[in-house]
Amino acid sequence: MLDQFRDWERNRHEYAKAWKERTGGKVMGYFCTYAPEEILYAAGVLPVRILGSHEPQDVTEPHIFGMFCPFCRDCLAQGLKGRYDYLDGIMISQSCLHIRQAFTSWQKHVPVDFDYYLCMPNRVQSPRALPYLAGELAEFKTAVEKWTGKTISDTDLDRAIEIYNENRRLMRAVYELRKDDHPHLTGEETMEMVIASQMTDKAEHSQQIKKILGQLASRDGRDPGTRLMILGSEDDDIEFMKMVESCGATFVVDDHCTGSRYFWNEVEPRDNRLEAIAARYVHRVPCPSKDWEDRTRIDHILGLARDWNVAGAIVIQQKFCDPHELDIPAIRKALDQNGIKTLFLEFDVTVPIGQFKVRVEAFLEMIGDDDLFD
Amino acid sequence: MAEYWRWKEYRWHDENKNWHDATLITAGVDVGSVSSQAVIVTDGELYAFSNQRTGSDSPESARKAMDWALEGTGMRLDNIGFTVGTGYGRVNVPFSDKAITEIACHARGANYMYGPTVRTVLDMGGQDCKVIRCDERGKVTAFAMNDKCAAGTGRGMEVFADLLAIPIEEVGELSFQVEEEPPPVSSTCVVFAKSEATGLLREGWPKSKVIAAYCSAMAHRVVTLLEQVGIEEKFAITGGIGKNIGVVRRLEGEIGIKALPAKFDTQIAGALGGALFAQNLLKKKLAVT
Amino acid sequence: MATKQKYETQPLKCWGKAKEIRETFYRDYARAHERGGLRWAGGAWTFGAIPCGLGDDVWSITSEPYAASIAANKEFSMRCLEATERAGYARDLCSYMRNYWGSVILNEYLWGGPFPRPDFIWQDHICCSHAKWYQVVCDLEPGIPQFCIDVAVGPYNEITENRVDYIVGQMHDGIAWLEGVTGRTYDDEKLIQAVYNECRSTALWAEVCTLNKAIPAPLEEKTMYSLYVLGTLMKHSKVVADFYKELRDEVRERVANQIAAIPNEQCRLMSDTQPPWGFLSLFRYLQEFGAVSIGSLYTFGLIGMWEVKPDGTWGPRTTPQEQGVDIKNRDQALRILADWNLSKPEWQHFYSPHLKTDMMVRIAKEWSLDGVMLHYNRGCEGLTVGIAENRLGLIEAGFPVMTFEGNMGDEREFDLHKTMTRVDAFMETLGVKK
Amino acid sequence: MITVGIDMGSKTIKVVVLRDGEIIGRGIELAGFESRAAAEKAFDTALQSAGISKADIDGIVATGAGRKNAPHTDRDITEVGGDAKGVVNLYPNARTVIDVGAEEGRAIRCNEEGKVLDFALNEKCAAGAGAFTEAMSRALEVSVEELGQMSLRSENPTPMNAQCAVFAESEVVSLLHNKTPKEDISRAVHDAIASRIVSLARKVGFEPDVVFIGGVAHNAGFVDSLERALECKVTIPENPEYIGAYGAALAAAES
Repeated sequence: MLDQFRDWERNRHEYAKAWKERTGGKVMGYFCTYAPEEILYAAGVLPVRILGSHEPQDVTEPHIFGMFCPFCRDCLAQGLKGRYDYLDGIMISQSCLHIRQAFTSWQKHVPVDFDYYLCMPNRVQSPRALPYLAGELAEFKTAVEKWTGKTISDTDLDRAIEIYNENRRLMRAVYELRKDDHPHLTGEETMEMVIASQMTDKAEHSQQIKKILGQLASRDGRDPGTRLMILGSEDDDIEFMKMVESCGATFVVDDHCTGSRYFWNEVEPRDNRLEAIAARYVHRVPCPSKDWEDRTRIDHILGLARDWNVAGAIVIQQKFCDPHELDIPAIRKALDQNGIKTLFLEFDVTVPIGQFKVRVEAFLEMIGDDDLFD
Repeated sequence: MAEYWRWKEYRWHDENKNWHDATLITAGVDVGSVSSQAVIVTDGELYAFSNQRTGSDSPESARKAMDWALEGTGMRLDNIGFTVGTGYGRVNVPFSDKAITEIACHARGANYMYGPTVRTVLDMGGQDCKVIRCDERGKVTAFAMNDKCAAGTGRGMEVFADLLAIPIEEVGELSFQVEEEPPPVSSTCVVFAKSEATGLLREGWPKSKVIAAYCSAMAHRVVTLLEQVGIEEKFAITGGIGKNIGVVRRLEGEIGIKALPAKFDTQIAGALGGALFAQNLLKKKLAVT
Repeated sequence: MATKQKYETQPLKCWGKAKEIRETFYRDYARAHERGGLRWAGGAWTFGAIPCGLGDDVWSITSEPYAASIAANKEFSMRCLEATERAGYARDLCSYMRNYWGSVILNEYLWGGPFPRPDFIWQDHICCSHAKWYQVVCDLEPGIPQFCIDVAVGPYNEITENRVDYIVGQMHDGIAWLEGVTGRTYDDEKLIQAVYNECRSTALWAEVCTLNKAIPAPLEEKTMYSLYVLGTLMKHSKVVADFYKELRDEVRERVANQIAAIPNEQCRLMSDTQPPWGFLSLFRYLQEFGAVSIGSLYTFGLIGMWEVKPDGTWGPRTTPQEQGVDIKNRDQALRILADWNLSKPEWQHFYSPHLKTDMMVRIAKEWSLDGVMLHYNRGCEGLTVGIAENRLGLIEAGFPVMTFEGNMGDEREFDLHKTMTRVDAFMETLGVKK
Repeated sequence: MITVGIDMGSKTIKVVVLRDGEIIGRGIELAGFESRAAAEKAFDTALQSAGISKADIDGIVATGAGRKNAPHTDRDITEVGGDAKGVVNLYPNARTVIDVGAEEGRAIRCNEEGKVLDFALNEKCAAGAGAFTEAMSRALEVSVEELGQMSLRSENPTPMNAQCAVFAESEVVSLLHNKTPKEDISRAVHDAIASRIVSLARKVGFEPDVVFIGGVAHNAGFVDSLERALECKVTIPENPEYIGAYGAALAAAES
């Protein structure tokens, strides 16, 4: 039923190439989920998120110093290996320094005919952020129009916004099915759905969700065992999800930029469409690199944990991801104070399933039932 | 080449006990990265155990450990009602009825070995180092393990024993044969500490002094992990390093807490915990049928 | 390679004064309350000129230089780092931050006594860690009001009205906020003076660095560290501006009289990023080869403000006062301050390593360098970002590059012996003999 | 002219005797804790095998990690310089040298005169392949030689992350417990270290011919992994562990 998403996720490059064939449109690779995809989509461009491949590689050493996160190096490796040779453009919406390096090295060593650095504000909590971003989006829109030779009308933007919002609503509807005592899909399946949405035409992706939503709702959920939440930095490590969900646990919700953080918020209509889009990105569930001076993400996470009835949380982080490292002690404390135990794991390009399995099983034994005791 | 880093292999069983009188006979087998232990428990009491090296074939290691524990007891494998496998090879114990992690088993084992007052257990094994907090039943309430860097694991001490050609059992004692405590080696990274040690020896340091420097470096490294989880008394140390007073004493010195004295070989804690879990599981099984 | 020649060397006359200014800075901060004043904490990059409008009895501590001083004290630094690790913070985070937090957690001030808790935090967000640095400080010392300005508006050569407005807007909000948390009325005149001072001191520092184009170099980087640091403490103060003038005059003298930093200069290098502060002896080791590090984009461009002169070379940026600009009001002062800081060379690499490479190649050419020594600094994500691309760019431009890994503030991540072996090999490749 | 090169490696000490560029004597010793004494021994062995006495020697140059406390030497050059000189003398077309020893791994790019253009050495937490493979072979209970052979027989290699030698060792143990064939594990081990070394090679921008020297060059499995990762063949001299000493002896002949 969910095979289509897995297929898109696994054959992302084939999908994008076929899309180009079919539509003759341009494909834009973007780094970081702060990219205002609506504007690209309105111009008839297919935005695809650049992700890694989880294979050990030796090509990025000359370009990125080893103390930066394995994810940004894995992403760049894909470019250097020519796996994204079909891209017409690349863009980044300013967030952390790590992923920025993948972008700037790509700019120089894997040139494309259009690259764009969007100055997304970091201080999203300042009232100055919204007008500022609206201004930057206006510049971006002009640049995209120049590149594609297509003027982007308000109607185009409205259409794009609606298609994106619908996709967001549908994915949240799917997440709702995980609240059930017998979640209707696993964390692994969900991850494939969300990641697929980052690399396919949203309209097509939404079609697929609509097709299966009914069946999903009516299919018997599984006995979840321990209800887990997974949260932290970028995470598309399906092998890990599989491993954990084979140990008598089920991920019922997440907070990742490859998960709920990506689509949680919708664009709310405003007369100035760019302002409406800007507001969405300024007010969305933030990446820790933008969550200051207050830590607004903690309440959101506690809310998810409560609403999805979570028994424990696995907190993961890409090795060397400073923004997350700077939040994790506070998040773990907050979860702990709310009676939710946490297990912390540091992710690399490949995760050592052996050592992680021990930690995960011990964690599940710890929060699990007292079967072993009198 | 002599393997100084290996712990001596041996077995024990309670001569004064007749296992035939026992109603519940269970076992735990801990297939670790370096050594394997089998423990037999009769009616909740330790009856027999064995401790030997792990081969690269874990089912084989498990079988050998079990056979050796049974040796001379007249007991046979099929007299054992329930067996729990634990350790790295927990899923490869052919005759086990359930696999449980070494973390849960060490807490449970420590609870029996040191009494129900144990709240913090430090297990320094071959390739990882665990800090476990537990309640009065020996149930884990929190734990932490060393990160991707293996510094501060038992392995480092083994490399040292080999490098200096000193049996691992003697390392601890030797580390105190110094006029004054040397500064700790700067690197607990096994590979770098090795070259650092070689350097010191080339400078003419006596072996005892080098070991002292390494023991305190290791103790220090482990204390950082301990303090992350928080040390609540009573405190106990299990695993191979628990037998290395060179590390244990220095560690106690740093945290200002004495570790409880071990009633048995600290290396069997995991297998013992497994055997005790097996008791509960057996009871429940019998209750059902 | 230049044949060995002996140059005359002399200690800097103004050395003692630099030391004194530094000591006074840390003492003033600690004693602020005794004198009925206020104290605030923030990064060395923050818009320190702005709090000056609160009065003359307001003293600050800048977190990076303070942490660097801790790092130079290995014993205390190790206690700080471990205190931070025990509190559960990752070991690979910014080592300045970890030293600073440690000092807070242990409640020990490097210069004696308990850590003086700031009345407010006035920060700017240059890298991923800068705002969150103080977010954690507020976890550790709850209740300290914090204001942090986001400066991430792209490289100076792409600056737009919209981008400046974003920063100036935050500055206006910040002043209102400062009045709120301190209960004081803000004095624009003091702000204007501070802006003048900042432009003067940072242009003067650039001029000092420009003088190092001379052969033999009048200054070597190890010395420059102790001088540029004053700018990181209070670039907006008259004291520092005046000191840099005095320094500029003395260095001019040295150039005129061929007074060298090292007696046997035969190889000119530059470094990059903060050095491992506990191991500055590395620079002394270079001198055994007659190699002088004339500075780095870090020592030149973190405090120095630059511009391209009519002859196409790099020199100190012309100050508003030199241009005859007369600052009349708050908004004008803030706009000038924002524009001035956005041109900071050490800011551009946050958006593109290639911009930094261009500046480094320029230095390598104009300062007549034989090679470059890049510190792959595990302690600072912000300044090492893109450093591997800088290496490629410099090699492309024909300058030999040596890299070494280390950490500016965590001695456990630096190996002096291994690094010296690397220097040996590098000198061999440059054909330089002791 | 007779010159001698002494390579004071971290694990072994090698000595080479040259007569007019021809190798006429060799000696090797484990460095142990008395590296200077060991060097003396290797030195004597080399002189004996060459059938010369110390008086016949025109110059002695040391290289290697411990070069500062080598006996008898007039001067010393770094491993980097020694490797390049030795290799280019044997193979004029060599432009890249990869040297993997017990604790160090390095890549060097040089020109036709053997002048070093760029070099990269492993950093902390990137321990040399030597120590690494030894640890792994112990975990797998096979000799390093067998380890190399086994990896050639691997059918489906599993990727492995080789940050820390010891942590990788426990990864190996878990793989064993998961019934992964030893062949595939040893292949994973060699691929892992090879990729670290190739990272260094890419950093200096390697060009053919690539010459692979150092003790680990004897390990067929590693060589295979290295060539796959480099996507090119490597040349291996007859006595790869002696090249550093050979380079030093050549340097002695120059001065």
